[in-house]
Amino acid sequence: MTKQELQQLFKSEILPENDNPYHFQEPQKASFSIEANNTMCGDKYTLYFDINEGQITSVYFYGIGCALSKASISIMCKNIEDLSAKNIMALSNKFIDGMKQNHSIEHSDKKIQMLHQLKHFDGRVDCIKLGWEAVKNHFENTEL
Amino acid sequence: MTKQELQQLFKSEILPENDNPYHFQEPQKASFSIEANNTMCGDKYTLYFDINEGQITSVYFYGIGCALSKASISIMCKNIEDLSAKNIMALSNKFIDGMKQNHSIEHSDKKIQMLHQLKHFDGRVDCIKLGWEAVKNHFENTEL
Amino acid sequence: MDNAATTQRAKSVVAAQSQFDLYENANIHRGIYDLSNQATQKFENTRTKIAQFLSSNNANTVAFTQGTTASINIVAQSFLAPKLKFGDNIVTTIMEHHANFIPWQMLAQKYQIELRIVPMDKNGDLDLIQLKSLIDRKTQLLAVSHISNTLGTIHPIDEIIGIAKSSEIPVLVDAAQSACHFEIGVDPLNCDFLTFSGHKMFGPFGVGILQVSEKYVEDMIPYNFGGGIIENVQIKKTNFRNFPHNLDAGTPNVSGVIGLAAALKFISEIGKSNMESHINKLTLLALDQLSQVSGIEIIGNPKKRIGIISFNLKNIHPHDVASFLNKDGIALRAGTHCTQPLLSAMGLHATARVSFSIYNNEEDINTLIVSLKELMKFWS
Amino acid sequence: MDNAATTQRAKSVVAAQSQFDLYENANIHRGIYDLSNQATQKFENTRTKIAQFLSSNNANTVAFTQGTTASINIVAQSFLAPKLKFGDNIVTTIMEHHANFIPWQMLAQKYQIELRIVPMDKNGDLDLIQLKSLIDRKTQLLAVSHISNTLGTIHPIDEIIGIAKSSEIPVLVDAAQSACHFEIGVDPLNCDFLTFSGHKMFGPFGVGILQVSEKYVEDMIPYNFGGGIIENVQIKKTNFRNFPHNLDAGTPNVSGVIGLAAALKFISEIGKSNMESHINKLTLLALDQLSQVSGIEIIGNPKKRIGIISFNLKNIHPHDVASFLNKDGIALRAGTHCTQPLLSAMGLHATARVSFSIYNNEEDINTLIVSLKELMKFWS
Ligand SMILES: Cc1ncc(COP(=O)(O)O)c(C=O)c1O
Ligand SMILES: Cc1ncc(COP(=O)(O)O)c(C=O)c1O
Repeated sequence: MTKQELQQLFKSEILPENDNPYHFQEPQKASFSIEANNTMCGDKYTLYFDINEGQITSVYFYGIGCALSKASISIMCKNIEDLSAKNIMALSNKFIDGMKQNHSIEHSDKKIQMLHQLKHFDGRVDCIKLGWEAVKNHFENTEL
Repeated sequence: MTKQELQQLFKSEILPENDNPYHFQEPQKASFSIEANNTMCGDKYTLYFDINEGQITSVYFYGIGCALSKASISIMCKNIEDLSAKNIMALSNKFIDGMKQNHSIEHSDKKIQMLHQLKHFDGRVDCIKLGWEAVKNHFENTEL
Repeated sequence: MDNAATTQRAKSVVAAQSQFDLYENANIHRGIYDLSNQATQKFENTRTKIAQFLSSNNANTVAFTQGTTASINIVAQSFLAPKLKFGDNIVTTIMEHHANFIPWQMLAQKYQIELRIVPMDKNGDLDLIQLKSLIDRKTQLLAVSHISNTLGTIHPIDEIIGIAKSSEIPVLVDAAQSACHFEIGVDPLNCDFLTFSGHKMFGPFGVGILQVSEKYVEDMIPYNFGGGIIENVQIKKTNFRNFPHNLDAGTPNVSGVIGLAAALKFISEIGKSNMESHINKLTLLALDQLSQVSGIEIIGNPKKRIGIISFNLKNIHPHDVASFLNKDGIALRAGTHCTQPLLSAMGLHATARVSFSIYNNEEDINTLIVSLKELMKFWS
Repeated sequence: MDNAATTQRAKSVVAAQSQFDLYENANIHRGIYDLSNQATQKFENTRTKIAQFLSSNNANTVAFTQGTTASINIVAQSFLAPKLKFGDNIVTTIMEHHANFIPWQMLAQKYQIELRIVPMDKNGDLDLIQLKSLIDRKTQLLAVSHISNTLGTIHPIDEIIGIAKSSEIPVLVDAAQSACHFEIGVDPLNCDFLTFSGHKMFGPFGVGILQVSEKYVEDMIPYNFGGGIIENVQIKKTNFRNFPHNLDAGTPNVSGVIGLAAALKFISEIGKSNMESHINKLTLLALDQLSQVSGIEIIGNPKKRIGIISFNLKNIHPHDVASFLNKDGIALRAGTHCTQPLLSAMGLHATARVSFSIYNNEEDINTLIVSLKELMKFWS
């Protein structure tokens, strides 16, 4: 990925998402929360899930981290808000698989697709996967 | 040291000493004994000192080891038998110094002088010094 | 002919390390820039390659250490020590290298538990009947080598592991002498801990492997504390990463690990079974020829052996044997071979030992025999 | 510009190692043949050279380890742990690398003793008044670094050691960041334990030093158990060699040690003070230039500093800074630098860090500044 391509992607996609993240606040109430931390670089987020009658009703997040992890979690929150636990796991698995170097996976969501392009941005795959890994680990081990 | 020189020295000096070591037996009585072990190669000797009115009266040794350590201890026993503790320490210090690669030290005793030649016999300096080091360490720390 | 101690580095190993050191050198795990990232990838790829070498597809069973000795000490401290209770016992054998003996002896002393030692017969074979009777439900570990570094005995490792496994005892296999020419790994052997050293398989000094079975990976606690193993540090409390990363405290020997990968490649290219049969051939020849030297005693006569032969010459101390053979350009080892318990059990103080690797040939054995015969003549 | 993490290997170091690996390779300490004997001599000569580098003529104060982290863990386990009693305390500082923090934290937890932490002021200088008041006669060790790997602070090490020594407290100095350009050693510094890593001074990975003052060498017990540290093994009991040989369990990283010797030679040839003044010049220039970048915050302003500068750019996470600068060919480090306690104390989560070595020049700094300015413009 050249510097120009990178700048282009940041300008048009990452920085806007980073500046106006989706549901970026600590909500007044939440049914449960998940930590997403990468202590190698100091990133620290909390994801807040609210549920009602076994259905997720909202996903918020708050914390500190780089533009990539923040943008990626923002996009994730938007995408999982209406899903069942099972589908969240399926989506996050698919997303994480898609971040492997030689995999190419199609997503209907354009923004998710955009994140995959950034896997060629060396050393940043962990930033992009941070929130997704946390969600995947959580739902693998817990029911809603 | 060439193989021929080495064979020569062994044939004329080391092997005879090794085959007929001086005072090589466990004496019936001894005032004290000193261990001389090199566990890297399995050498194990005990040196037996008898004293009378503050004078060393005899030195015996017994144990297992290579031809070099045995010959060297045999030569040592012969040389220290009439010495005071102080002179034993002086002699062993001088001997050990003489085994350093760039030192050249004169001994009146021909056999001791011969041992020094063998310091160029790679990797065997420890065998030659074994008994001397043990004696030196002992007399450095204990009075007669 | 001292390959049981350390093999020669393969040229490709040295080349891979120099290449890395000069052109790709960077610290791993903590950088974002390209060099660091490439180093991290190379490092983690090696983990995968080692796992494959051990017939496993789980790279997270593989930890990098400084060598066999370090690996075994880590098992002693990070796995076994926290489990030990009064009345427990550890089973090992009389034939072990000090590296697979003293750590257990020290644990036994410290925690006041029993160290049980499987004896051997006069041929140099382990007594499996005794082994069976020494293991009970208070046994916390069986630690055994695959091949004896002094006698060359190939232990019937499957049978041994089977005995322990039938009582669900965790088993550590010291594969320092077998990693080159046998199929090893916690999966193929069905053991729980497997250890070996790079420098005995054409790889670098200062790097070795500890593989842990999936069953016990979660029991492994950190050994050294420092950077690289941390989830989170607070003044009061630190959270650690999981095995194998919790053993990576401090800057790892990245270049050593890369050299190890090159060594594995070197071995695969030649083929383990090719190595084994070459060495087998030399071993048979050497046994035959050595037995014709007058005054020689070959130590042990195990049922199965490979590549390592200990012997003594009548009236000549092994140290002197080694020195004189050195003058003929032959490198063999004399001494206790870090197996004092074994030698004591055989009533010996030291032996001379030859050990073969792929670059030895029949010519070497002929030279050895000629030298030994000459020495016997000279000495008598 | 990430030299605080690891320096580039000197060519002469790689050459010395390759030479040894290809032509002189042999295991040490246990062989009589020429190659082994030469390897042993080289190994022990290096000990003497390291001692000289540390202004000591006692090679027996110098132990080889795998690096700073290993050295510090060894002090924790082989020196300190056996001495600790209820009510004791260990003093360290908030500015330490995890390697010089977590081992003490873990000891404190295990032995239920107190870990006392010297705070710093907002400039990044240690609070010596607090240091004085934290040390008492129950203090078993003061562990402190010479130079902070995050802020570049050069601690007033003489004064700090003086405070501890006036109460006869043993002092450990983590010299990982100062071994290149300062006179160090337990004698010149008057401390008791000194640690550093080869890879931060142009030497190899996987090798480091622990120097112990003569006063405490006899207190050092073995860390790993295995071959090479043995006087005598019996079934019931083992006798060990003395320090430093009692730390040499297993086959040491001979080639790494030889590489380290070459690195010391490389440093002496350039001269420590030449290195220091070169890096000083770059540091002053960099501080001046960096302060002119809009939106930059330089972290800390210690009284004396060298070669390491942490900073943050407004609204840009250090990780992103490092990534974008990488695209301009600049290697800098972003993250917590294994100093989470320090960052927490400053209310930070991460920083970007540049660190200089002798092969950096003014041109590098200019490039850095241009890139940072461009990045600030792009991001806003
Ligand atoms: C001050 C300081 N101490 C300790 C260490 C740890 O050194 P190593 O990773 O070589 O063990 C480092 C390097 O990261 C350091 O900068
Ligand atoms: C069977 C066996 N175990 C353990 C070791 C120790 O290996 P290292 O010195 O590489 O730690 C050796 C080598 O000397 C060995 O032959």
